[in-house]
Amino acid sequence: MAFFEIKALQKQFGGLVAIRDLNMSIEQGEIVVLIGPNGAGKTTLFNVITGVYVPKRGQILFKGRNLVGMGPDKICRRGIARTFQIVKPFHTLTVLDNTKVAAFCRIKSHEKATQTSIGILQFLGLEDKAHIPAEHLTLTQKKKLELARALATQPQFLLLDETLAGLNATEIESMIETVRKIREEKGVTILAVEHVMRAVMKISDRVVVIDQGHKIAEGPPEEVVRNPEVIKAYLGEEYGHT
Amino acid sequence: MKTIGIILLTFFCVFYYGLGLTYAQQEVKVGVLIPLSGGLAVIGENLQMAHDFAVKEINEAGGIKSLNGAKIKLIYADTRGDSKIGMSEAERLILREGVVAIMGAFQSSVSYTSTEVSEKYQVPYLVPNSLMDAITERGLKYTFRVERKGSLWAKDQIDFIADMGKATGKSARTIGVVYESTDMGQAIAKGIRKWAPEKGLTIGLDEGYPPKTSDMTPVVLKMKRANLDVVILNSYTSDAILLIRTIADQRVNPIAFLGSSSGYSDPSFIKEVGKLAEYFFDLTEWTTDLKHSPLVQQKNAAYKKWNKDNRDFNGGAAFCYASTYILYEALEKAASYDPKKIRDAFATIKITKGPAMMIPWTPIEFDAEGQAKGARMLVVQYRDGQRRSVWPAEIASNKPVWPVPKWEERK
Amino acid sequence: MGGAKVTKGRWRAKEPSKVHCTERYEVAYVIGFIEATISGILMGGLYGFIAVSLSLIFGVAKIVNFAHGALFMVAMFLVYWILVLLKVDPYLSSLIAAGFLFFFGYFFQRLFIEPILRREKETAPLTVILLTSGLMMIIENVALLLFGADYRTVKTGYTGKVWEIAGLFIAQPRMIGFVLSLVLILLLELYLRKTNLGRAIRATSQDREAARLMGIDDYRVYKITFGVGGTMLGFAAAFLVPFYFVHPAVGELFVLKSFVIVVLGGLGSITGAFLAGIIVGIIESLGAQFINSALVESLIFIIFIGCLVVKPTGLLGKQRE
Amino acid sequence: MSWNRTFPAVAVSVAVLFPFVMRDPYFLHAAITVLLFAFLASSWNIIGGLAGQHSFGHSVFFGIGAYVSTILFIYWNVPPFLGMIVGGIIAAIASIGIGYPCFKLRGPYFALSTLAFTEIFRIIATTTEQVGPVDFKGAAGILIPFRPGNSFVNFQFAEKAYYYYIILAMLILILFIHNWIEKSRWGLYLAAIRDNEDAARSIGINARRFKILALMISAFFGAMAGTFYAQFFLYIEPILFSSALSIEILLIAIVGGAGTLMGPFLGSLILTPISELTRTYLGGTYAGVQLIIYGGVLVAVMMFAPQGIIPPLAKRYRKLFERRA
Repeated sequence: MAFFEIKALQKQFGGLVAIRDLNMSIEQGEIVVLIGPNGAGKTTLFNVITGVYVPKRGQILFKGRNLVGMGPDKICRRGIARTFQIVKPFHTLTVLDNTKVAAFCRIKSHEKATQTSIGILQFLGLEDKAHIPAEHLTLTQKKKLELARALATQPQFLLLDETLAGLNATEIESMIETVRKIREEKGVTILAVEHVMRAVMKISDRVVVIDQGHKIAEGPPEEVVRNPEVIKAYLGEEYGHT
Repeated sequence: MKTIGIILLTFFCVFYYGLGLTYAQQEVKVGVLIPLSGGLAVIGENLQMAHDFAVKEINEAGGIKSLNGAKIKLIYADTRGDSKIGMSEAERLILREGVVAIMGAFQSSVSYTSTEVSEKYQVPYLVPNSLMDAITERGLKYTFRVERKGSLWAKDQIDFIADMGKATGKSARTIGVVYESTDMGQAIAKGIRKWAPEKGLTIGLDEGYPPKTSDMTPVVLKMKRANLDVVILNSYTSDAILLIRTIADQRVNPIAFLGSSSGYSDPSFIKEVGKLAEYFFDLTEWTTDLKHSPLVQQKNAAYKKWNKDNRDFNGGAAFCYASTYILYEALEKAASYDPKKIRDAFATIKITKGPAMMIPWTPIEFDAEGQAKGARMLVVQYRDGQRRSVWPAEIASNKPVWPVPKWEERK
Repeated sequence: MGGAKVTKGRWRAKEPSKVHCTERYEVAYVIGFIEATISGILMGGLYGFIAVSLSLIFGVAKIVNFAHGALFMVAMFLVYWILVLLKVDPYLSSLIAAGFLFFFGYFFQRLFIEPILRREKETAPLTVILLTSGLMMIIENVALLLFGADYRTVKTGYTGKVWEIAGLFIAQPRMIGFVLSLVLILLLELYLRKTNLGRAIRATSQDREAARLMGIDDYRVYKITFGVGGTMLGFAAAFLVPFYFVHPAVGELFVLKSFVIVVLGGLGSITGAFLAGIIVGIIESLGAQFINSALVESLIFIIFIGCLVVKPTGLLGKQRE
Repeated sequence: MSWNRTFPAVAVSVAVLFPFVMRDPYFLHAAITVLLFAFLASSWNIIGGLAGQHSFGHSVFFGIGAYVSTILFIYWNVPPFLGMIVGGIIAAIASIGIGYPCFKLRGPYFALSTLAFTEIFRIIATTTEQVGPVDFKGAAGILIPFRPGNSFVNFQFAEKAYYYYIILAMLILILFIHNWIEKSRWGLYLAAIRDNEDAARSIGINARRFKILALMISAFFGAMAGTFYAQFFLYIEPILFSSALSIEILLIAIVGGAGTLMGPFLGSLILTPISELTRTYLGGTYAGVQLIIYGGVLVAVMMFAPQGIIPPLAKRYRKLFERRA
């Protein structure tokens, strides 16, 4: 059975159908990137997977267990961590404490949690900011902190919500490097939502394209980018027929 | 320059000497606990005027003779109608102001708690108008209460209804008690439940409504459906006004309405409700047309002339006035500033003359528990805005109108 | 209602022997309930109307305004002095009072609430609750100092007048107040729907950021909302003064009840608040016929919590994610 | 941070010596009220400060504590210190019933729902009179039978100094517990929930369970304060459940600095004397003026220092501290 699978997922807000009959699956160790025009339902899908929204129909199977109906905290303990598109740091806590509180998800003792947290901060290059309250960080540092926090819960499946948005070229390069290292060194399967196409081409094993809450294309990045349906969804009607 | 110095010097000596003289006369400090802010402020102000008038008369007549003319000085403390504040204010009066005696509290729950404090510090506490039975049922040595016990108020109300039935042949069978769910309301309701069966009256409605009710119509409709002969009401001023107006609107017509003082005897109630209060009976401890002693009319006239909005005494105010004189008599008897001696004077006092005789029973003395012996109540009926005493016959000066005309037939 | 002849005034039929006992009893019982329901509707409508201005303020600016009762008391004193000094018809005085109170509401928001709104993006409910509680204490006790603690009522042409329909007694001022409230509610709904200022208010209530992006000056909108809230309080006061008393602490009777009504009716929904007011009025009136009226009050709070938990957007509010 | 250690140490030593210096029972009475409200605000601080859930229902637990220990003392002669523990447990259980519905809500709704609970309890306490052997006496309130002399069994003392040291010990206890929780794993969880509940849930924290746990601890100590109040004033009444008391407790914690260790103590040190002094010197003559002043303080603090006094001071001090490090 697949590492992670979504079956006939349906989610709507009143009349607006956010996710329409979506099916997809991800294998262990893959890096899959979700792309699609704004308002396609990408973040909604993330919120449904992580239990923030309850879907109308459909199943979300993680290692064979259905997650629908579970709260975000239970899903996290099952091994799925996420970052937020709009950063949500614990602003009164220091960077170290932000990470430590996430590390407590698996580790109970203070010293071990501190060591793991410092390890993760070094891995992400944030260790010199360890004792500064999160509110004093720059946006990029806050995004890294989101990642640090997600990793601290030692997940097997990591959801990244536009982690590259708002970064400059060098920062994007280093973030891609980090994401790749996360997969190699920590064996974490990654599902990411990204808009920076250059990064998407470089980092993803597979790309899934969503439009109006429905999957319209899937496959290796080179192929998907040339798919007329995808272009039409992105650039509008008249470009679709090249 | 020197001469100016000398003149100034002598001036200061004379000045200080003169001051010293007046200072020689000692002052008898007495604490008074009453609600001066919050919902009951209007009643508190009324009682304050009565106390002040009595002290003005006493001091002008030469103060406490046995303490070579010492003047009484009243120190007021606002209980805000809260028993916790009543307790700490009582303690402040005793410890910081050094009062030798305390009067007050008007509300039963506030008197109930502040008398515990005065007992602890052994300072005599005279309670003019709180009715909760427990105030003088706890074996306290330093508490003395002039007002009749709450449960006995209910007995008088039931006796009045029974007497009216005998006198006019229109006897009531089912009565209702509607009261604001406060300490006073509950005390009287408990009394009604106890005494009504003894006179063969069934209770058709026993309704305690929450204080600060915004609309009385639901309670009045319940009253109307219960088909009551007599409705006994107990509320503070705001509910009293709302209740009477809604009863008039809904044309509720029992044989009679019978109030239990407090809200119904408050001057601002009569002023606001006007002729709607016509024929309304009210149990009270005092009224201006009692015939048992000329002092009643004399003192009321003097008070009316003295106070700025020429108000009459109502029951509560009259008892504060008379209690201040009871305190005066006790101070004269004790001839000392020592609270213990003043307490002993209260315990053994027996007043048969003087302005304290305004109270409709004599002699004025306290039993072992500090409860005024022979304390009794009377019933008045509102006739064109005046509270006319109608029961009991020996001290009342008017004939009651029973049953009360229907709302539709009133002009 | 059976053939029994219902006598005027006295609830017992003149000749008890003639009318079959259960029928007599059953008639009075039924009339009792109709009357309780009607009085519940009338008073409930007025409760709703008093709560409408809170629904506007709480709905639009998310301000938990504990000084609502004190503002209402100020409105009642204003109407009282207009009636006593100018001897005008109470319902006419409402226009004058409403005018004054628009500015009172406007500057109340400008001086006290706005500085906090400017400082914090989303006002922590705590700061506003404590601030408005403090303002309530100040306003009520200044009124106590100025006007004293007496309970005041006004004898207007309508006070004490009663219409009698088929044995039911309906107090005139309550009925007139109810009808006028209904009219004003509809006017307010039209205002909010049709005028662009009304749309601005509704936009700001749904999403303050989006409204600002559309060029709406949300601070001006809040001041106007408080102003409109003040006008509504002016009218409500004018409807209540003919049959109610005026006192510095009168506002306290309506504060918590208004919050219950606003939440039951759905935040910011005007008709919702009015209907919820009627529902609360009926529960209070009918409930009191069965159980002790003190327990009815706690019943209303229990319904309040139940509604908050089950459907926070209120009975009539839309379920917005 | 030495600030957090020096201030409590100094405060405690001054507090311990105070009764020897101040003989006048009235000032001792005022000092005890200050400590009582500091304790109450500190107990609120665990749910309001650490977990960031601004509950307006704290007077419910205070009232439960007062009634439970008094009834156990009067009807079953249970020593009040034991009654205090039983009251605390009952309040903690009640807090689950209150917390479960209310924690589903956020912001103004949460505040209003907890406020509604105080009204419900106040009404029930006002209307219940006789239940089985126990007479709740409804609105009249219950007087705790006066036992002369100093006795720990009856929790009643002739000299006020005993009360003073008991409430001081209780305050020190709760400050330690606050400190222990803040430094513990739970403390981090609560801080995470306070800063951003959604983010906290996304990293595996069962937010509602920890909020209820914090509320239970807060309720337990709130009830303890209720028992102390009952034994100190020897009188309890339904008004203990009033929303006004909840707001007063909240205000003291906020003025001092919600979430900080010494915030509530500082808040009570400033506010309680104000309300005591203005009532004594102004209460008698100018009715209501003391409430104007109290309201004025409330408005001023909310307009100019909503996070209270300690956070700005601590920030300034920490900046100082940082620059040197």
